[in-house]
Amino acid sequence: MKIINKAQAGSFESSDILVMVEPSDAKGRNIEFSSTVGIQYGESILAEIHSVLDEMNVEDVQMIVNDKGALVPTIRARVETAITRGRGEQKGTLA
Amino acid sequence: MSDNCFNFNVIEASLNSSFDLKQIKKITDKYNIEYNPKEVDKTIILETEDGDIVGTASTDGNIIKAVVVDDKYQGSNAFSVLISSLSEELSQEYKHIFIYTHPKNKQIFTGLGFKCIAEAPPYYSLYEFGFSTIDKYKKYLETKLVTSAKNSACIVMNCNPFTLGHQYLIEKAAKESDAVYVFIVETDKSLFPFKTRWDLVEKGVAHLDNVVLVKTDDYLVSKVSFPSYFLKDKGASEITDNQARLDLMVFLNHIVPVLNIKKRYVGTENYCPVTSAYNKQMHLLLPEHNVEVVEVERKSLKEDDYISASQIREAVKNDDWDSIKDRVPKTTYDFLVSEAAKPIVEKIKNSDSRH
Amino acid sequence: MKNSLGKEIPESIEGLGKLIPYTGAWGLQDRLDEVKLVPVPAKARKPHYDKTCANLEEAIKKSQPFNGMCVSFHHHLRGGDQLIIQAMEIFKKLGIKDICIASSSLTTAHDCLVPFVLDGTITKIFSSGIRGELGRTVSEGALPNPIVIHSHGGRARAIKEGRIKIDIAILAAAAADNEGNATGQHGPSAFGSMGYGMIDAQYAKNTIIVTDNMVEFPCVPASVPAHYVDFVTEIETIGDAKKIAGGTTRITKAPLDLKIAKMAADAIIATDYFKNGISFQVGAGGASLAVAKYIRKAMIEKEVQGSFLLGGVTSVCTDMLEEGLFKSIFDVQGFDAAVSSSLLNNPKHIEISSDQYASPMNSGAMTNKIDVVALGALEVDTDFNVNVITSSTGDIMGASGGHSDTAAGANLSIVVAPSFRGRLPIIVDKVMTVVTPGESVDLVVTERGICVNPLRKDLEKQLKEAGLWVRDIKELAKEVEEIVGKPAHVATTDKIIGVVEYRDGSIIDVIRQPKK
Amino acid sequence: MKKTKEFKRRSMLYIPGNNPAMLQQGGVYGADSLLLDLEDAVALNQKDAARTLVANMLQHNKYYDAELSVRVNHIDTPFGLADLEEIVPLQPHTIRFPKCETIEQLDKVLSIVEEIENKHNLPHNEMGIHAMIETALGVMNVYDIAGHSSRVDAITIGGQDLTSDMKVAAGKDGIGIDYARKRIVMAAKAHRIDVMDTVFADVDDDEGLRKETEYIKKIGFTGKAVINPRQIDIVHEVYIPSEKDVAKAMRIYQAYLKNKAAGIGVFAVDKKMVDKPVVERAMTTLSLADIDLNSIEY
Repeated sequence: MKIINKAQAGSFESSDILVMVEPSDAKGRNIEFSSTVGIQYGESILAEIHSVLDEMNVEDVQMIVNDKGALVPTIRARVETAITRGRGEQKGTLA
Repeated sequence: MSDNCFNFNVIEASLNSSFDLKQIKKITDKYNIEYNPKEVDKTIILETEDGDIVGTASTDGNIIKAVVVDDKYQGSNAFSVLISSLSEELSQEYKHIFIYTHPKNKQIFTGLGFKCIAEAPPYYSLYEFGFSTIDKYKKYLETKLVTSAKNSACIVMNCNPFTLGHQYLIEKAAKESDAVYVFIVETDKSLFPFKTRWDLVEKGVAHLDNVVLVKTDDYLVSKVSFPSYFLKDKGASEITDNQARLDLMVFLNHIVPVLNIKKRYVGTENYCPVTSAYNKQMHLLLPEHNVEVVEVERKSLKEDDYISASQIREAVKNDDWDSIKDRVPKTTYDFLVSEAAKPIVEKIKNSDSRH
Repeated sequence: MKNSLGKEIPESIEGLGKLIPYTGAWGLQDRLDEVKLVPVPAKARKPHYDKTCANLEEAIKKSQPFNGMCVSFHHHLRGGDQLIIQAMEIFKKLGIKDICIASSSLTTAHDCLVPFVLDGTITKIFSSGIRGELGRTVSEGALPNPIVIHSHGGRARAIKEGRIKIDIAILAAAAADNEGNATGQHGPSAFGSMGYGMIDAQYAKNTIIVTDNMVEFPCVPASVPAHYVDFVTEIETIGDAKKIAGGTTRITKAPLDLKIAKMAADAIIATDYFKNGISFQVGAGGASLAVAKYIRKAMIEKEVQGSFLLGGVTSVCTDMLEEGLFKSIFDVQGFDAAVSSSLLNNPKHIEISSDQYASPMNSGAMTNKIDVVALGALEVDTDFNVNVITSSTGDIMGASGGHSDTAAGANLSIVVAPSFRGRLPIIVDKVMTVVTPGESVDLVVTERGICVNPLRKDLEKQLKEAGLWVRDIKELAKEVEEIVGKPAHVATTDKIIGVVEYRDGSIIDVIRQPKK
Repeated sequence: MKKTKEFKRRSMLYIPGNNPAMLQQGGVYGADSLLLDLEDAVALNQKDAARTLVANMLQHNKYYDAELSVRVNHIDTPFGLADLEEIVPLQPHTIRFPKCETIEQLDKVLSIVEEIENKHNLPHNEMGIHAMIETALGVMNVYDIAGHSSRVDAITIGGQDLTSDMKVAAGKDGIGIDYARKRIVMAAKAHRIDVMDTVFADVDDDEGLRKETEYIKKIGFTGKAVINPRQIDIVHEVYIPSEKDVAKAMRIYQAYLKNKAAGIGVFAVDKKMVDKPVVERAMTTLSLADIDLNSIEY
């Protein structure tokens, strides 16, 4: 289940989190992270992202995360959507 | 849900519809933003649920430009909706996205998470977001760095195709410097594709051991940093000057420090008004930042017969192969007459492009 | 030593001297009654003495500036102020260093002071608030002395008590005459009440009135009267009129702010204070201002007529005065152009000084007479302590203003705030910096319920009877944490970058430099 | 969790399904129902993102006492099935089915829903289905639709789609949809289910909203959908019964409790015979006045 497409989920809007993934042969999870609440929540956001990636069995990923103070359900949803789109597995949507 | 968080509708404008264009022009004109439907791939219009026009933005390749939001909606989520909506599509295709905008919007775009890579007040500033950012490009440059070199020079060339004139300039620079970085313009808007141009230069400088070829990515004389260069039939204007300054600021901010460049070589431009305007700005800007500009008279065969790549393309068009032979290195000539060059030669013959 | 909130306060700080620890909202009342006031400077001038100066530089030179002096300003020009920078450039040109700036507040217009802090021209600041780049610079420890944050009433006290000793007051006026009668009420840069500058004019060794609108003698009203003024000068502009005070103030349309405001108004209406003769203060924006919208509606419906409105005044207040809902306005600071013209034209709209507004050390501060006040907050903790000065990253980024003054004086002080903002919790276990002590806060109204200070069982009963959503603040804090998660603790160094002075002069908290 | 039938439905707040800021705050405004929208408020290329976001919000966000309703896309679109597969297992109080035109469509939705419920070992009687009537055909079939299944406990008129289906202007006067409104109300009343009115689009026109709400209350709507939280209070104010009505309802309800305790079925209040519909009406009035029926003593 590799990332085969460049994909984005979420937006630059406040309370949202923008997640981008791209195909790469590099190993491991490479997450470029920025957040408006990075000082207070940086670690917990990253932990949340990793937990979604674990659940989705993502081992290798190139990811950019740009957080604007999203709450946990939003973080989880956006990561899931980005990965699903990156794998080309999204259902019920028009690309 | 703040005062400033609206549920806007994003509408893709039909660039053939005079109604849509009128809507777009109304707001771009109001805020003095250049907008030309011929120079965009796509334009979106942002509306409120009642159909009030909030703003617009366009894409041109991986560039987002002509971004306007009505003053009434400044401070709202309008900018982030516009940019999110465009970036989503662009990010599926490109490794990085640029925003080309007025410097007064700096806080807005840096607030969104874009990085400002250069500013050329009063009109232009350039922002970037994505996987392959300028920081990655700088890492690439580091791999090209000749650490022992103290007196390093650079030349930026399109080489469409590589001529004796190019070779002459590189040789001169190589003689006068410890290392010469030759940047080959990577934007693929020329008749000779980037890969071919690169190969021809590589072959043509094989005899020089202190010359390093470098890719420009989107950062030097690119469609992003210097769009004027790639427009058909456009004379030099104030816009060109400003764009040139932006391009040169990217060079000064990000490239010069990594490669420790002291000089930039450039051939005298006799033909192209855009290139000569660029050179003029170079003379104005670079010395201020401790980079010497070395302008070298072009190599000529006889008086007033300077070698230029456009001449070569013209000659290809006219099947004037003798003239070509006198003006390009053997490596280039051999390529032009090879089987591999056929499609390019064909393209040149059918083209009226400046490039 | 620890103050009564358990905050560790140093015995003394170099440049500030001995510190008095906070002992309670009215803990120092007895001291204040006995404290020795500094005399108003003697200024004996001969008849027909000419106060006018060709320019600001001349006025400053005549005021005999010296290294280490204290210069005061008022902040009525808010984000449009262009006077402070002009004055600082002159000081710099004259080579004056080590200046103490005592401004009633500092705004984003004062980012331009950063270079003067960095080069040692400014080494000390007294202010009610600080924002933007200047706030960041101070938070990074650029000042050799901690900034002293005071309330508006506390500043009036500090000047009278001599804690702030003003050598030169440089006061912007929207109109002035050649004798120095000055006002903010009319002129192209009109800003309304000059309440924060009045006491400076009186107590400064040298008072300079600076205007961009010299009018024929006498300038009326004389908000600052000529007999306190030493020099008068006209300059091209005191500020950017657009940013000083524009048009009328619009009540927010943000659903969340309106929701909170409505809940706060419902709470006010449910108490015994909502009756004829009510006096009232709201903020200048956000949920706090929006409370007025619902109170106005209820006053009309229930035919309640109030006594007075107080404070920072917006057109929302002047409208209510015009409608007869209140009998008068006492105005220390105006926020829009409509307020200036009301102040000028309506005799029931009365200009007051910060001393009369909020000082803990006189016999008739208006804040002591107020029934209900609605205030904002950056953070509120489960002890009802309020922070309005430090951001969630520990930077100094706000203003104390009249917060603690009105909270202490009002019969019903209400803090309105969302329970979290951009993921950052506002209802927290412990605020980073206490500006207003919990004992003077009665209600905290958020979109997720109303919390009543346990000291006010009477209020709790009234609100519950009215069917309002009353809940325990600890339970709310817990719920907020469940929603946003527990933020990482912002670590600080030992270096004290700011001192928060309670209105009575005691130290309620200190601000330590955040670790970056 | 409350069952869907226990909610009063004066106001139903629309929340765009791909907007985190609005979704996370939706519960605090006091709307009786919340409609998390996967349909018209979501761009076609964001259907997957909205679905995932709404699913996460349903599981983790705090919506207090509000009825949670998810508007899925029509099953004839490429999105409808995926929506149901994601949302039905989470069992919001109700699923809102848009552009319902025939009982055949309703059957199709019901069978898909129940199949998903079977797969997840979920009962078939917890989650309600609300049908939206948004086309001329739907309006003509509304009586059948409203009575077709016990799971349908409310129907809604969708004004914007209906006017476009009818090719009439969507004027503020509502003339174009007036017949539809009344027909839909009558169908709902005939089957004793709730019926919700469409949104009022101009969020800055408080008076217009108030007038329209007063009108639709008079013709029998249970409540009204709103697109901005600021509209909620106005709708509620219109639906708050007068003190006189509350007092009368209280007398009836107290008499009912007293007689019930004494085992008496039919009795009189104010010299008028009280039967079951009268008691139910009194209960509705009291609950609209925010009075807790359990707290009433006789």
